[in-house]
Amino acid sequence: MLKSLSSTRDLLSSILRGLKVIRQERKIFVGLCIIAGIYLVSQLVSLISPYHPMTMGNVAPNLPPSWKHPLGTDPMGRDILTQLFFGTVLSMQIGFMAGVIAFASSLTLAMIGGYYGGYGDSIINVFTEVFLTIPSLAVLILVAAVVGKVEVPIMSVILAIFSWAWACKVFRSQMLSLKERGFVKLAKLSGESGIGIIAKEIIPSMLPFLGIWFAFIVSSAMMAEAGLELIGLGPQHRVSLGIILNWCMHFNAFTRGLVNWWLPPCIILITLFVSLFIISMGLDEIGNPRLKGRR
Amino acid sequence: MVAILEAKNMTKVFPLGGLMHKKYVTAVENFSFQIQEDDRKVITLAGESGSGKTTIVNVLLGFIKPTYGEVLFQGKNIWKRKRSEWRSYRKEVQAIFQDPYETLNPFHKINHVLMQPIKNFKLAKSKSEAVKLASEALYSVGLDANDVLDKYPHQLSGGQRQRVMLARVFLIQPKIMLADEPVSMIDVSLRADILKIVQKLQKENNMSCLYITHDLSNAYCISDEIIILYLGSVMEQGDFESIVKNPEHPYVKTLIQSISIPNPRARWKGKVRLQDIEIARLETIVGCKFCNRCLEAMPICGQKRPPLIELEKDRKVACHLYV
Amino acid sequence: MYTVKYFVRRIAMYVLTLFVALAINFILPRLIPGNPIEAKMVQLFRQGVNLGGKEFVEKYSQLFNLDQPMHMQFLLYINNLLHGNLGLSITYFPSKVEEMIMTAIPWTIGLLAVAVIISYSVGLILGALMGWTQRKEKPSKWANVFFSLFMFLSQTPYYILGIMLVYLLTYLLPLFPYGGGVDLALIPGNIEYIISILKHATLPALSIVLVQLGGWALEARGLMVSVLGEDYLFLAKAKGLRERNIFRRYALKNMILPSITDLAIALGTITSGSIITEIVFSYPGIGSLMYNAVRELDYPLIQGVTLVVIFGVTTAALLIDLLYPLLDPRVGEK
Amino acid sequence: METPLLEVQDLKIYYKTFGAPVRAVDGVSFTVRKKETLGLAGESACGKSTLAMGLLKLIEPPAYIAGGKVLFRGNDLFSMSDEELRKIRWRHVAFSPQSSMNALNPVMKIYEQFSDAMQDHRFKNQGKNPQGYVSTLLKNVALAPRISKQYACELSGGMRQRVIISMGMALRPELIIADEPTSSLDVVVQRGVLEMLTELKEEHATSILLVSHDIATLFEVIDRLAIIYAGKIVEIQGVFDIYDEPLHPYTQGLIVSVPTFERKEIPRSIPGLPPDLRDPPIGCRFHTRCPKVMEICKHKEPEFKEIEPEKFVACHIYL
Repeated sequence: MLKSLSSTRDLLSSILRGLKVIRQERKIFVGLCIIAGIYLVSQLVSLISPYHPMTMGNVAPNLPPSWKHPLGTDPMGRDILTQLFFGTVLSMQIGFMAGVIAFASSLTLAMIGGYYGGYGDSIINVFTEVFLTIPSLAVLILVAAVVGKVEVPIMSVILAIFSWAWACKVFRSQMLSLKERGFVKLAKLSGESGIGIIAKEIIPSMLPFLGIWFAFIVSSAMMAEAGLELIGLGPQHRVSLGIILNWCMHFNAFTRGLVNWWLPPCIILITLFVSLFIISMGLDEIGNPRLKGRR
Repeated sequence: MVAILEAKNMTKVFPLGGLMHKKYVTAVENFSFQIQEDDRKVITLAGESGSGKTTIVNVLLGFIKPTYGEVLFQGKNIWKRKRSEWRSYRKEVQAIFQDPYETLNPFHKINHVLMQPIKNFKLAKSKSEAVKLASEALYSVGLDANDVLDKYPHQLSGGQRQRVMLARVFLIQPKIMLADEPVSMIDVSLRADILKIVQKLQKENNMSCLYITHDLSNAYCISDEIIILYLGSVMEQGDFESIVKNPEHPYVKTLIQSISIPNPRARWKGKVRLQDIEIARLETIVGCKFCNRCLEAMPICGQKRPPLIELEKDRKVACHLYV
Repeated sequence: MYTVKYFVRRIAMYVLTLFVALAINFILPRLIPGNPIEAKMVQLFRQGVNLGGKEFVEKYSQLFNLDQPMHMQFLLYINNLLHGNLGLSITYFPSKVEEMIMTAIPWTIGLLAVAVIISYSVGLILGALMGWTQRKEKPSKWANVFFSLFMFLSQTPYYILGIMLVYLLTYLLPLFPYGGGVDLALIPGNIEYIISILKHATLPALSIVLVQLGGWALEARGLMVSVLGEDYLFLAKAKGLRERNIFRRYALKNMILPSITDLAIALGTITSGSIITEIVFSYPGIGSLMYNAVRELDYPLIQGVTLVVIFGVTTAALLIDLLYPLLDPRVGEK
Repeated sequence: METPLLEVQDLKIYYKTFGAPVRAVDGVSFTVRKKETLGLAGESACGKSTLAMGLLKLIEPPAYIAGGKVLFRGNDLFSMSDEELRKIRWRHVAFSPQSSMNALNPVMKIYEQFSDAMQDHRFKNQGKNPQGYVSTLLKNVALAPRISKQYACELSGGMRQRVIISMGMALRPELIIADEPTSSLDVVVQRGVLEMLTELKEEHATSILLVSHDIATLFEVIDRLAIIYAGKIVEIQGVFDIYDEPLHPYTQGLIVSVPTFERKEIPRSIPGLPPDLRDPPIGCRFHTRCPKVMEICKHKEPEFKEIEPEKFVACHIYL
């Protein structure tokens, strides 16, 4: 799509401009910092941790928190803090990957379908609505059960399949209204091709909006991911936040009051979701400056 | 001689929904007109909202396909052209729009809107030539390139934005310019400047201009001919001055009389009749579309659509009074 | 304005959705390499249960029509469905799947209906009031406190809230029982039995209600803020109407209508959430049934439950969408 | 001298921004007399809509009233309680907003939107048959009685505007403030609506404040004309006087810039741009564009005063 160096430079300058806006917008900045912080710390600690998250029996089981094991150990003899850091990294990776896949496919479908219209668009539209009404978790459970042991990439794809529809519907309706706008007409008159118009005129004017939906998709993918893992469906032999919660449930950690075990993953998950939501609120303010100062 | 741009019996019908009883609205009905290569005139296309003038613009610019009839460019139907030929059509038929703010993408600097046609129509060989072209174009509409090229649309005033749009047309040098309500969003005290540029552009670059508007008094200053539409059909067309002085069609008479002259001593005389037809019921009218508001209606007006007949040279009217 | 087109289109969509659901439901389990019965046998054999040899597998395959060609299997499957026949459970052989579902479904519907109605109506009112305060030059502090609280709730997954409630109200402060739908020692029918049902349902319902409440309140607040900018609200003020009437007839009415369609769309998500909530609380509804089926790889049961859930949700959404045009005069005009 | 119906004294309405406030209306004084139609003309963003809304305190944040008084039959509207002001609105002073396209509640029938105002103002003049009263009101603006059972989305733009005008007349107010009531309508419909408004005004002895950017249309119906530029009223005269002998250079330029069928030529425009109201020019606000600018105009603000009976102007030429 980028035909010449000059358009690459345009793109770079617009990205820089975007970064400047992000710095000015406190909500986005704070949200991004929290998320990046959680990821980097977890990644770093999981690299230097003396314990292994999966190997059982390396340490004594069921230890309460201590200096050696800040969050104690689980009934299978593993360090909980190590599990937590490994789990955070994996959960975030799966959620982010699922988000990217779902986002890219919904954007492509919505843009191409919405701009060119015709039968292709009708089919896309119908499928979007079908996927919207079906309760995704029921199907996810079915899929996960059928696939059985899933690896991380497959888990991401499965999650993506059930996270794209809503975004696709919204992108498409945005496209339908944007393509009637004057600047699209003008670009046509200036001899621009369809792909050129989508890439240079329509997508740029949707940027904050796209950001909101990316955050939303990642957030809902992670939510579904942890939910599936909680009930025992998901990647095996790796640890993620949802899988920790699954073990907690298995060993009745909630009713035995093992706060050190089940609470930390819950807190991390909620922090991630709230941060993503704050980011999207900030993006919303960029998109509709009217909202700013209202709250 | 082949007309450069011609519309032949152009009709555009839009579906209105309803699966069992599908409803349609005829936005434009049997519209024909042509611009000759050496005309270099300004023709006004006038009508109220719902008269179909926006649809005509969209069809002529190739944004929508007419339901019946055809649009010919240099004698060739534009919808039967190859893809590559579209660009040459775009190069020769350009437009400026009502709301320059809507027409400029807020994401891009002014630079973008001028460079895009230069690149796509290959108007310049090098980057520096392109910048030179853009600067010249901006100069010709009274803007300074250093002032505006690096600005975003919201940093310019309404008048400046419309000037940028005119500079863009100057740059492309088309044969035909469609001006769709170019001054209606601009302050009264500044309108004249834009009209002057439109006139200058048209005269100096040998363009023909189709000036689309609902405001006859602005159009009157710069136009030679006029076509008056009502609910998708031409009511009267011909020399602007003679129609203003001596309108024939009852609708055109009411219209001209209702236009305010800025003089409190020349106030409206008498009263107009107001009656509203719902758009959906419009399709059931078989006779003249103005019939139910017409003070001179005859029995035949409700039964038969009047044809567009030539009264004298350069004057056509669609009314049973003159059949 | 009830347009025929809208009606037909919506029903066609519904049929198509059901068809897709059927297809997914039919194809997915058949994608597993090998025969599900064999897979199940192997699993049971590992657990030390030996049901028999090859003949057993064949007999069962016949029973589940697994020996037929694919398209015949599909037709038979559809035929069975039309007769309300969802097949036999493998794990609890020879229990009928539809009977198992029928015992579970009242629990789920009861839980879900109460939770959705409470959260939707309370959330809507709270959100509308929150949005209404934005009119003033200085919005009240309470509106901001509530906004943060609801934002927090709406971003909390049901299961996490559920876990926290379990910890707080069954472990730290044992007010409610954990697990099951009713105390099985009680005799059905008397007051104690009903109280027990309510006690068991409170925590799962509360976790759904709280999360949903946050979501609806934020949604309603957003809708209200956008209604506040509308011209008709300005005219209402210019008309000198009483504040109460402007809120009720102009703001609230215009805001509630679009939220109804949102409810139709959200049903799927809510149901998904309640499935996990049931599992967390081992509540004897559809969710737990599904969870057990998945753990036991009981394919007929999984299929049956999935189908019933999809059918229920899409039908509810259809009903809402078909009722909506009766309420909103704007639909169908364009 | 009898008290005027509406008297505005040094009214200031500003918009709060991050920097200096936007002084949209900055010290405006005028009166609306009984039974007269006063026109208020100005270009976009000159503060005329803000002024019209501010008279009844209908402005919303970030706009705020920064000073001045509005007296309705001698009573100060700004010192009233919200409830007292509410009772004045619509019952005594009706306001027809600029964008009438979406000003009707889309989910209430037209009749209900008439009757709720009657209820909340305890209006009893409609007699025993409010339905019939509404039908009469609608008939006055050439609309069929069945309209009252319809929703706004079933009506065209011109019909909606007429509904709002007849709603404004429903409580028999003494004054109607109409902000660009016809600017979105077609020429012929515009004429019809204005003719109706004038007719109703004559019938019920109502006063009208007609706000518009379109001087040519204003000339058709008004008795006196006020010209507003950059947040200040620069001139008020009777309509014939202001046409024959416009005093302020801005008024002169504005009248000349309107095209007319009488001359087939592009009219003259006023050079330059209206000022930024966050930082308006010192002295006369028009001095940056004025063809008759003098030295004094650049540092001293001209006082708005009555130089001859019925001739108000703010210009150093006449001081």
